[in-house]
Amino acid sequence: MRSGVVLANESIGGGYHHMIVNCPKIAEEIKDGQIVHIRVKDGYEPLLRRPFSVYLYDKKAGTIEFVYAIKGVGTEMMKSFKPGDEIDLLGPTGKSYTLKEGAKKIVLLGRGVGIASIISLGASAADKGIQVEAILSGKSPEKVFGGKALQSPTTTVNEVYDIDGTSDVENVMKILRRTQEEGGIDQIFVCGSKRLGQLAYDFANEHNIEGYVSLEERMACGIGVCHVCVCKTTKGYQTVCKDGPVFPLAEVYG
Amino acid sequence: MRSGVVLANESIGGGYHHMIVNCPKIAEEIKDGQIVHIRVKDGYEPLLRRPFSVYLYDKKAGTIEFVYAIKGVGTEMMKSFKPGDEIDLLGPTGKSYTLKEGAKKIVLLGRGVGIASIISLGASAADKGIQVEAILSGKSPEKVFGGKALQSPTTTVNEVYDIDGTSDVENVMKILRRTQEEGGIDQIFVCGSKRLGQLAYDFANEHNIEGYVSLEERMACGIGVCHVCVCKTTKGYQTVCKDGPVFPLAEVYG
Amino acid sequence: MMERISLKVNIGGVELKNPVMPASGTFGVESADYLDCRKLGAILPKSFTLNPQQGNPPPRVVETSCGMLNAVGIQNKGLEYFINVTLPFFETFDTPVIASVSAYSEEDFKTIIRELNKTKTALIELNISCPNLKEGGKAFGTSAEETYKIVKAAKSVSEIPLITKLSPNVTDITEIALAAESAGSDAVSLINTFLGMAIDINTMRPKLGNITGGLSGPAIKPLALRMVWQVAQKVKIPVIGIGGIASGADAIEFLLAGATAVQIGTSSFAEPNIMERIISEIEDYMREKNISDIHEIIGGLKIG
Amino acid sequence: MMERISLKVNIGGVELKNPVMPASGTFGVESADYLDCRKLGAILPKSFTLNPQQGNPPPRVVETSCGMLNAVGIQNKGLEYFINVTLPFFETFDTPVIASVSAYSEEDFKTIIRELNKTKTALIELNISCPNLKEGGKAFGTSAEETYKIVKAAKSVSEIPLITKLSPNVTDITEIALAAESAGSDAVSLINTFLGMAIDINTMRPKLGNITGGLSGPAIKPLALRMVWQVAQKVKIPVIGIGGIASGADAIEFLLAGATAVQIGTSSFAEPNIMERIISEIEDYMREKNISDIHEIIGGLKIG
Ligand SMILES: Cc1cc2nc3c(=O)[nH]c(=O)nc-3n(C[C@H](O)[C@H](O)[C@H](O)COP(=O)(O)OP(=O)(O)OC[C@H]3O[C@@H](n4cnc5c(N)ncnc54)[C@H](O)[C@@H]3O)c2cc1C
Ligand SMILES: Cc1cc2nc3c(=O)[nH]c(=O)nc-3n(C[C@H](O)[C@H](O)[C@H](O)COP(=O)(O)OP(=O)(O)OC[C@H]3O[C@@H](n4cnc5c(N)ncnc54)[C@H](O)[C@@H]3O)c2cc1C
Ligand SMILES: Cc1cc2nc3c(=O)[nH]c(=O)nc-3n(C[C@H](O)[C@H](O)[C@H](O)COP(=O)(O)O)c2cc1C
Ligand SMILES: Cc1cc2nc3c(=O)[nH]c(=O)nc-3n(C[C@H](O)[C@H](O)[C@H](O)COP(=O)(O)O)c2cc1C
Ligand code: FES
Ligand code: FES
Repeated sequence: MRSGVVLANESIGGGYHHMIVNCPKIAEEIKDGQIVHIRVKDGYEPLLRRPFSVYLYDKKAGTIEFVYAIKGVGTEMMKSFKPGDEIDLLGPTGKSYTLKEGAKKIVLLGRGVGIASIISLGASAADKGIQVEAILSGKSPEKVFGGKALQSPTTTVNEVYDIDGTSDVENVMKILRRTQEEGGIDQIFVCGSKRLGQLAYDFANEHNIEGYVSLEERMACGIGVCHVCVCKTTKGYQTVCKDGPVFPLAEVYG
Repeated sequence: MRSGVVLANESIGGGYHHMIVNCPKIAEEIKDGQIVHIRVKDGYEPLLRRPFSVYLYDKKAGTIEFVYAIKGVGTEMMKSFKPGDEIDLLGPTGKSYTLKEGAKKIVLLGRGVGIASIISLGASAADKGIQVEAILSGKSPEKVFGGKALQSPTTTVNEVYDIDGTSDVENVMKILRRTQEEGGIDQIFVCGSKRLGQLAYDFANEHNIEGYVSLEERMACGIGVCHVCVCKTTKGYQTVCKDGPVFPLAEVYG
Repeated sequence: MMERISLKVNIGGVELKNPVMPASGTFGVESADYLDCRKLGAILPKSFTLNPQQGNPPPRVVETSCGMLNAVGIQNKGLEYFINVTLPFFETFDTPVIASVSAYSEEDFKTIIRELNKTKTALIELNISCPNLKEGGKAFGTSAEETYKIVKAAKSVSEIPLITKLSPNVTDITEIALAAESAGSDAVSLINTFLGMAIDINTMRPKLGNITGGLSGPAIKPLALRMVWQVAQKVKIPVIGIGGIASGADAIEFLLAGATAVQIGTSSFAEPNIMERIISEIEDYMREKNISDIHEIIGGLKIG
Repeated sequence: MMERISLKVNIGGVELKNPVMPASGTFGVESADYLDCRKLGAILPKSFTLNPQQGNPPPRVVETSCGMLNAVGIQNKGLEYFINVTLPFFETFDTPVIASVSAYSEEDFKTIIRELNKTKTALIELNISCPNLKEGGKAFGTSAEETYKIVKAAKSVSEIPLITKLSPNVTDITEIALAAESAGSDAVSLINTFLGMAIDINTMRPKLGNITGGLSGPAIKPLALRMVWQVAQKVKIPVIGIGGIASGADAIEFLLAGATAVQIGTSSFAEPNIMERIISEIEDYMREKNISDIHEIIGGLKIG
């Protein structure tokens, strides 16, 4: 467990909060796509930690950032974290996204709060000069975030919404096709929607692209010992907290 | 249940907090020595309300006051009540202290946080021109409070402490004897110490004085239905929340 | 939009306007000051015995994580007081009254029931499951044979439909429920409290005067729900679900698991009018889900 | 002021430096990154079966009031993996390793034990009490006869002292404990999880893939403590207390009730190094109470 100090914790609309935490140890170790388990309160109500993707991090500043959706008792309590509060963090845990040696162009597909999982990867890719095509999907514009954090000369951000139909499978497929045609996609990373995962898998399969998906499951230990957080894969039940959250698309949809 | 609004909630030293709550309905109904059950938090941790004596009340202002000692989880949480907070109160419940028709002089005996139970009675008695001899006992001066609230031309306050030995049975007995000699005591009221209760009973018995004691027991319902808060009396097990907290001394020590 | 919704249920031929009622030992005449007894499905005052009894030595309560232990030991004023004071008081409300009966022998059960036969008691709940009595209650409720015998005896004299209240402190609660059913019980209610304990590490003594006590409250809800589900699958008589219910959502879980009605105990301590809230939360749920009759919820758990 | 305090206890001839160890299923090789395995009384990795098994379909966990339900169903990589990977990993610490063994038949238990005989396993815990398996575990642990038979069979081949892990889902746990003792078990550990359930009222489906699951955590502590106290009065072999322990104070309650050691499960999830804290809290208590040997605490409950 690591102690972190809240630097900021504010609503960013759409039912999301953005929290910045100072925690040099986690910032030092964190890799794109890994998760951190927050203890929202001492005592037994709630009993378990809550897992969150690290949305962004700054290794020099020693900070990590989260975007979280208010869902229930735990995230309700997180809302009341104030700058200066000390919080109890466990992590980072789990497998990260890995950029392929020599990758030139990647696609990021995120939906809803799942977007939080892929933003730091986009930033890392851009840092390395890799072209990033990001498709950020949500019910409506308020439900999409992270576009700004991705801003870079080599990155294109497509925001697609349910309310105007742009988040439809056909439209997302169109963006993927265009991206592929404009020069081959080396890797696809997806998080936040089964439908998008399936779509990414089908597309990646068709074009022989390496693809990864980040999954969610309810957790208890967060470190791989209890086996409650499993998802079904071609290799059998694997733990999301340790074997995942990032899995090859083919293991999940294959 | 009644909703109250916290007006003040501050440490007064000695591990005690003093809280003022606006709750006109309770203020209207409350009688000296009755109790109010505070729900310290929604949810199940802790599960049960916490019972407290009403230390003072102001029927015109619609306020009630508590003095509480920090004991455990519930009172720890109460510390964080802030002015403006709405709190959930149940009560008043239980039997009150009753001043005898035509009483001229009464004695109040309180120890530690039990002092909270007898102060409003002292104030009521003084209002009626009854002479009050108050003996407030505690480990040390910080552990004694309420003297100021009792100030009146017809009231004498004796603070007695363990650290200087003044709280000894002999000394308290000396004060009682002196008071009795200076003109008969009509009633004795005691709260906060078994030893003092026994002493008051013995003295009251010897001089044929009417005497009452306020007891404490852990509670659940607070309204007399569950029978968990019983104390042994000459009439069998009686509930402290409804049949008490105030009992004739003879029922408890007889 | 929707037709009027119905929360009516029937237990042993007695129609209840809704499925929400108090659990024995947590409700009494004083409760009427804090909620509207007319709104309840039934009224169920504390268990009484043939003769008044003093109960166990204090302390009788310990708060535990999301629960509490009690060891009251059925302190009560006896049958006569129930008939002369409690019953007349509650009969003024337009709500069926259920008498919770505790006894130490078949004979005592029969004597009490014969007296109740002369009253307007709507239903009788046989408390054969109190963990806080050394004899009697416990022995009956933890053995299928004893349960069968006692219910059979009670049924043989009762003109009032019987509910048998089951103990959770058993290996297979469905066995006990089936025994009660085949002995003629008109319904079963479950569960009574789980036997538990707490120790004061400073004094090195039990925290309860009775050493052990019964655990109740939200802590035990998952266990109670499982038992209700198991029993509802096995018996044909109505099941009344009890254990840790503290919201409309909790009550609905029990109904989905197969309970025809629910009892609310411990959570009334923190919130004396919680049953009114639970009833309206059930109504809200039905409206939201477009369910007009509560029977669409009862046993509605989908599996597979 | 005080001489050095001793927390040493002995289970089946194996000396533990203190009475604190993990509960099966909540501790693994990954745990070693979060606490110092050298500080523990014993190391107890997850139960394994003869052959690898996949466990139950997800969801496998539901949080409940002060507790959680799990329905993992002993997903594990089997005996061979335990012997080749888990055991060698944990043998690097200077702490006895306890193998938690699950099986579906006497024969499987025997086969596993024969293989363990060849290793440096310090103790074997027979998990005959997992509520998340349809066959096997559950059946054994809820019947005194089955318990006797399986323990007897295990004992007949074991060169390693045996701990029998008991199920709380029984009418009288002392009966089962006595059966294990008379079949030759060197110790008993209790309790495994309580069978429970939770329902999602929106989907009207069980929240667990396996429908029911085992309840653990602080919610069940009073029940576990009561069972440990009951069993400790009846058996002569050491009792290991398990259930909801989340602090030194909780652990001390179990020791006072008669447990020689304790296991910590669910509370390690929120606080992976909680066992180190518990050990030091026990030490603090002993110092404060001027107790130099933990045996002065064990069974030290004062009654009357
Ligand atoms: C690997 C991983 C990464 C995650 N990253 C993020 C993130 O970056 N931002 C974010 O906002 N959330 C993220 N989540 C989800 C987050 O953990 C949950 O929303 C949070 O735990 C809910 O806690 P709560 O106490 O508010 O809700 P609860 O009161 O526990 O639950 C509220 C409702 O949400 C459902 N629910 C909660 N969590 C899950 C879950 N994991 N799977 C399915 N149903 C669930 C519950 O069943 C319930 O209906 C992630 C989850 C995982 C497993
Ligand atoms: C009629 C009555 C009037 C009271 N008036 C006052 C008052 O005016 N001011 C005040 O400060 N307190 C008063 N109390 C006591 C007060 O209710 C408790 O101190 C409070 O409930 C403790 O809550 P907690 O959650 O902080 O402690 P917990 O965490 O519940 O307990 C902390 C420790 O204190 C012990 N303890 C707590 N309450 C009691 C009790 N009632 N009897 C015996 N042991 C107990 C516990 O066993 C434990 O060891 C009164 C109690 C009663 C019954
Ligand atoms: C203080 C208290 C007293 C109880 N007394 C009785 C009783 O007299 N008869 C009975 O059948 N059950 C009694 N019970 C058990 C409850 O009726 C109920 O079965 C149990 O508490 C579980 O429900 P809950 O979790 O909603 O409280 C009592 C429970 C409590 C907490
Ligand atoms: C996720 C989980 C998995 C478990 N797996 C096992 C197991 O494989 N074998 C076993 O004997 N007990 C298992 N248990 C039960 C625990 O070892 C322990 O007996 C129980 O959880 C009660 O203790 P606790 O409240 O401290 O968790 C498991 C418990 C949990 C929560
Ligand atoms: S949460 Fe325990 S293994 Fe993933
Ligand atoms: S607390 Fe329930 S009767 Fe007093």
